[in-house]
Amino acid sequence: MKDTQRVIFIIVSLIGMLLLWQVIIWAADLPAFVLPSPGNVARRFMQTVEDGSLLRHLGVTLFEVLLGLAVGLVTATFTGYLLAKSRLLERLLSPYIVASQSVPMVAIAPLLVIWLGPGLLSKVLIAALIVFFPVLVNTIVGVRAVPEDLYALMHSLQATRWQILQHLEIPAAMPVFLGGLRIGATLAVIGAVVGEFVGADRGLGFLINVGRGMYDTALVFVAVFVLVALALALYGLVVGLENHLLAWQRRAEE
Amino acid sequence: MKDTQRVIFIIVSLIGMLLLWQVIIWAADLPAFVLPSPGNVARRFMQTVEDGSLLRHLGVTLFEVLLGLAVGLVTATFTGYLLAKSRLLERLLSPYIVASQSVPMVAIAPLLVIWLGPGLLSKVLIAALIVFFPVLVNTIVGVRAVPEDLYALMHSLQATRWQILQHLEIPAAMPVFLGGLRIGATLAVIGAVVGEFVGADRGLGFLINVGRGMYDTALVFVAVFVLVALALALYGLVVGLENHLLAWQRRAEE
Amino acid sequence: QAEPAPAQPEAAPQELTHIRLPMGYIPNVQYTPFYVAVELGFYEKAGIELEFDYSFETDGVALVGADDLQFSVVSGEQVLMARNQGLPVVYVMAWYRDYPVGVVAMTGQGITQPGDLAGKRVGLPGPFGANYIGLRALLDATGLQESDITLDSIGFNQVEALVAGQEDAVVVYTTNEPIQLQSQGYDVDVIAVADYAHLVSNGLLTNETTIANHPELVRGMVEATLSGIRYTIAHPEDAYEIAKKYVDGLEEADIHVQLDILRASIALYQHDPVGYSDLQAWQNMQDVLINMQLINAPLDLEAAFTNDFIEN
Amino acid sequence: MTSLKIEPILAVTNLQVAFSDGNGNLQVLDPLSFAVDRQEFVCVLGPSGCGKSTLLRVLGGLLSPTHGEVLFRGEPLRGPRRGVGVVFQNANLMPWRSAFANIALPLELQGTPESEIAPRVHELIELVGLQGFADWLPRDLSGGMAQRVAIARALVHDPDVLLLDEPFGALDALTREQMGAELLRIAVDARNGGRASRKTIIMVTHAIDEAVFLADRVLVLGPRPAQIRMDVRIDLPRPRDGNLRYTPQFGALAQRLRDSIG
Amino acid sequence: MTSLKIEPILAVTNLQVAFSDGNGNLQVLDPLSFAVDRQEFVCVLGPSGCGKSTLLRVLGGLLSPTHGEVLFRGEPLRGPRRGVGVVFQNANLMPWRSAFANIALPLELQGTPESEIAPRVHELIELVGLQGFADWLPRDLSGGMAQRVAIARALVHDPDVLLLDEPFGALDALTREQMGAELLRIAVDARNGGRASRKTIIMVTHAIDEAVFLADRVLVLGPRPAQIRMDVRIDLPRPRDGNLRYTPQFGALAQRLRDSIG
Ligand SMILES: Nc1ncnc2c1ncn2[C@@H]1O[C@H](COP(=O)(O)OP(=O)(O)OP(=O)(O)O)[C@@H](O)[C@H]1O
Ligand SMILES: Nc1ncnc2c1ncn2[C@@H]1O[C@H](COP(=O)(O)OP(=O)(O)OP(=O)(O)O)[C@@H](O)[C@H]1O
Ligand SMILES: [Mg+2]
Ligand SMILES: [Mg+2]
Repeated sequence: MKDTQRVIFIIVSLIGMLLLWQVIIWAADLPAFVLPSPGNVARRFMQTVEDGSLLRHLGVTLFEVLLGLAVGLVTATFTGYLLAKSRLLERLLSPYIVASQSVPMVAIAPLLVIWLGPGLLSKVLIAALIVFFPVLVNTIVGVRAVPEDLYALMHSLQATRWQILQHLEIPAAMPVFLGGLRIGATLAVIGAVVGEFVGADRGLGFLINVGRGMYDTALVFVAVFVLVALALALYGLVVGLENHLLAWQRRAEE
Repeated sequence: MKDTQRVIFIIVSLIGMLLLWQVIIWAADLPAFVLPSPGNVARRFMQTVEDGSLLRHLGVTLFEVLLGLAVGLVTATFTGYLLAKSRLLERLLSPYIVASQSVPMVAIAPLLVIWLGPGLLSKVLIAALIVFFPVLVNTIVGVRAVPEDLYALMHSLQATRWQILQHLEIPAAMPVFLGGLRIGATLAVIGAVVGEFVGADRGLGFLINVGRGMYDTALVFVAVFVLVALALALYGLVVGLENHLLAWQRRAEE
Repeated sequence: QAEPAPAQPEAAPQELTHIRLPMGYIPNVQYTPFYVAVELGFYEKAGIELEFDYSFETDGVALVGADDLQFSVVSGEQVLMARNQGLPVVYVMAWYRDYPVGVVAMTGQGITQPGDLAGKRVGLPGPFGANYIGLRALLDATGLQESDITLDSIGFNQVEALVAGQEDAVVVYTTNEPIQLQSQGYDVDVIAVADYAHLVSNGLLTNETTIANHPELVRGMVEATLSGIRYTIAHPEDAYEIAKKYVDGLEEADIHVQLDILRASIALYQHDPVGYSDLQAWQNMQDVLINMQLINAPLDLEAAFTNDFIEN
Repeated sequence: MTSLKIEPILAVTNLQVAFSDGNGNLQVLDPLSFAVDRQEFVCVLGPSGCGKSTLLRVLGGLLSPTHGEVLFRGEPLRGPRRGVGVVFQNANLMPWRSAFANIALPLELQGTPESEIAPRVHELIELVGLQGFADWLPRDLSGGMAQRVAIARALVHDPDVLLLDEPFGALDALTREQMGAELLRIAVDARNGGRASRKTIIMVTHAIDEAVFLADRVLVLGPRPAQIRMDVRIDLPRPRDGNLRYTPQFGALAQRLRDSIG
Repeated sequence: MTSLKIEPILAVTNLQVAFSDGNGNLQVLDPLSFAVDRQEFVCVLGPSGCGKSTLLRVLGGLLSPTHGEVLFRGEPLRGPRRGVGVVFQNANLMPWRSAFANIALPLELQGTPESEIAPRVHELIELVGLQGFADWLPRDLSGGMAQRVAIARALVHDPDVLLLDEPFGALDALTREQMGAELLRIAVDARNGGRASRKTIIMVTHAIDEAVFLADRVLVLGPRPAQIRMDVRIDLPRPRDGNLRYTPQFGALAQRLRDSIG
């Protein structure tokens, strides 16, 4: 019943938003290049689907996002675990990590372009960089919250480091870690698109640039909607993972 | 002793990096506008300090960052708390929140500028938007992790909602929440700078643009270093807050 | 030099019209004519209080099209692409005569004319915007196809990529990057688009509503701006001094380079008559855009621009 | 004791609790009916997992029954009520609060002025024998010390009704006896010229001796789904002291209870 | 019992533990020396907070002493050792694992094949009387049930040495006796034709009766900083059964211990 409720709510709210959108256009008499109508956007969507361009650009962006997410996730989890286990290491390295996070992309884009070339790699790297930090921080927080008593238990059972990781730290840190992943998955999309803005000739970010350059606002909307759908799909995957992995934690809240 | 060690490490590693930097310049014979020498950057730094321009731009950015952080923090904490308390609400609203996070800034920046003008507000909003999500997610995760038994205790003492919030939920969610704040504080800097890139005539992001426009790479470096220092200072504040607020949690790991 | 002292407010309490002007880029020495016109009170005299808007991602054109703003500084192709999408914008004053885009390569690479680009790696920010259109016009003028060269989308990092040897040639603004490169001791060859194609270039944009309802405002705006241009042409050094107040970092910048940039820009201005744009340049631009499929059908070019506000 | 009987403070009628969790439905409390008089000291005995903690949570208004009704002071119970102190089966301390601050919590919540809190809390710290540990965090306390903090916390705001879930479970025999005696002193023997009002106490315990020594009445629950197997009045004279344990009367009662459980 | 004495499995010499925490330094174990023979069943009694859990953690290799030495099988103890089962004072279950999976943990860690795990775990679930609760999560178990899961977990991999910290603290009298009997059966009476090898057991308890009933020897610790106040051999015959509790010998031993504590 809750699920039905939810589906109904989403459908109703979507219809409501479409209506509102259309009403705004009628009321304010906005030209299509400022705010295209839902119909406009739908038509443009069909066009780009039919000529295959949407799928092509989506494919490129999706690939960048997934690769960037994977790279960022793996490095962040690994680093985060190390820093969680050693406060000294954390204190020594975190200034550099924070520094690396606060250097704006625009400032390092030339270096990226020179080192990695104009292709896929730079986008993947930007996405990975942007994913890195939230996952790192939440890995640290999650691992730090593992109860001491359970470590004692594992030690008393002569668990190896690897077994402690597998049977204690991973499940115990999972809730907070997955929170980081939620943030990371959403940011990965932004990261890839930012990379495409910086310089690309394909991908949804590029499509937005093209649409903007040609005052084809409907195309911009199509690209943005597809991006949002992509981010939602990724987020949904993470939530699905949570529902699966954190079932033990869930009863209480419902 | 650990602290001395740390200071030594940082000094040594800084000196090492400066040396490496200089050696790269000598070895690769790079022109100053690709990679200026440490001396170059230091001179440029002194110049901008003396003519007061650095301080002025830093002030602008700092103001945007702090305001954006404050706005993002407050709204995210508030929303996060609501969503944490109601899974239904979370399910209904999270698609929209994720959607709002995955629309690239470049696509909505014109709208922001139209609505808010080219001034301070748009940067503050962008910073707030970028801070919002990690703080939101970690607030949710943190509040969800409050032990049920302690709720029972508070109920048995007839604690009001407000007292439960104050005496139970806030302290219990604090570790994870502060993790979100760590991420948020760093991102706020990026957010304000992105806002300044999109359109501004002051601030450190603008200074980077100016430097790039005039191939004054030393100026770019100065601005980037100051940005990094700003981010580090904010991060340091959060870590200080953690050390203060989470002292009860800390013994175990040291 | 007898500068007119910063205009004494003659009809002092006159209500000024506030104009927010999207410039399309950050404060830069290239905007000197505008700074001059403000500083010497030309706008004020025309009843205008000017606010520079450096939001270069803001799409000044769309704002003007929607009549949220009255004016914007734009590149010529934008006018046609905007009108193609139904934006009622009108180009009322040419600032540049020559399209300021070109291809730069290191001297000795043997890239001195468009035909030499065949088979080379050419870097540009991306397949959109003025850089791309300039490059395509250049290729069109020599009969090369896009597939004859390797295009790399490298963002606004052309100079770095060229110096690092990653690209054989890069597409740039001829008034800026070549001068910067030369000042750093690099010998470069420049292939200017303007030498091969006569295209409408940067100028001042307004919309049909403003022309219809406030022609005097348009005229004042154009006149004041033209005065700034004329002054800049006549007194580059003095104009440069004025610009320093508006451009951060200009004070410390290598004065020769920045002044050279200003001089190079002035060389591309529409001199005679100042502010005038001719139909042929528009026609050529349209041909390029149609060729690139950025426009699907010919437009009513007469509606896209007017020289009516240029004083004689 | 019966001489003081006024009205039942808690009346449970046909109480049933079932958890629809794990695999299917688990009936924990079978229809259960009993009443607790004002100022009565009731001990609850029963096998592990039979539903004692569940019963206490229902009586504390922390869990609504699946069926049946609980009247508290004559009114249906809809949630936690003022003037009830609870000791949970685990110490349930806030890890970020020191022993002192944990004990002070109920006073803080009811808005007692700072100046009154400190002396009162120190009084209780002394009562539970934790002098010198006021500033310690729960993680640095031993199991029994944590439990004593929890007991102090339940007593600090001087509630009329105490719901105690194995409050002495982690204590050694001696400390246990001392704490029991303290409980009697502050809660029961008050009528003999101590504090203003005597308390109503419902306490889950596993120690039969303890139940006999402390209670006015012992309820013995059977295995899950729990029903009342036995409801025994402990008619031993008060005040009770340690020697009582070696009287034949005491032994007989304890034996009777032991048999009813076995 | 003495007939089986071979060599001490654990030898503690001058053991001292101090915590430098809270406010200043807390001396918990004063120089403490004793030895535990192989296959001995030693119960430890002592007041709350005296250092019993600390001692057990040291013996388990989970805490290094501030001073002194612990020899395990003749070698200095440097960390946890194979073949030692621990029951902590709190149940210490993993909240994301079902009762079954919690019990199976030690077997999983030592790489026992899946096919052998299930029957063994079910055997222990039965032993601790939790049939039907295999798939339940810890949060849905009662206090006593959680503790029984912890006991099952400590026994499942059949360790030679058991370190038990109040393993029956949350259990009712009856279950407690049953569990004690089971412990004796699988651990001590094994020599009488049961499982292969008898276990060495060190168990902290608060119940004097239980200590006398189960142990070969009882160590009584004094208040913090703990020293050995008494070291009593329990020379009651084995196998022991319930009736033993009512013998004068038993009563005398219990009384002696009670006096030494008081
Ligand atoms: N990690 C620690 N840091 C500081 N002090 C500690 C720590 N662990 C235990 N203590 C202190 O050491 C003393 C003994 O603790 P321990 O847990 O060994 O007592 P115990 O004999 O098991 O008591 P109980 O019967 O109450 O469980 C206590 O005063 C306790 O506060
Ligand atoms: N929240 C819950 N969800 C599902 N089942 C529960 C829940 N709480 C308790 N139970 C079940 O209810 C039964 C009774 O639990 P309860 O805690 O009341 O027992 P108890 O009598 O206090 O036992 P013990 O002496 O072991 O503490 C147990 O089988 C337990 O598994
Ligand atoms: Mg219970
Ligand atoms: Mg203990």
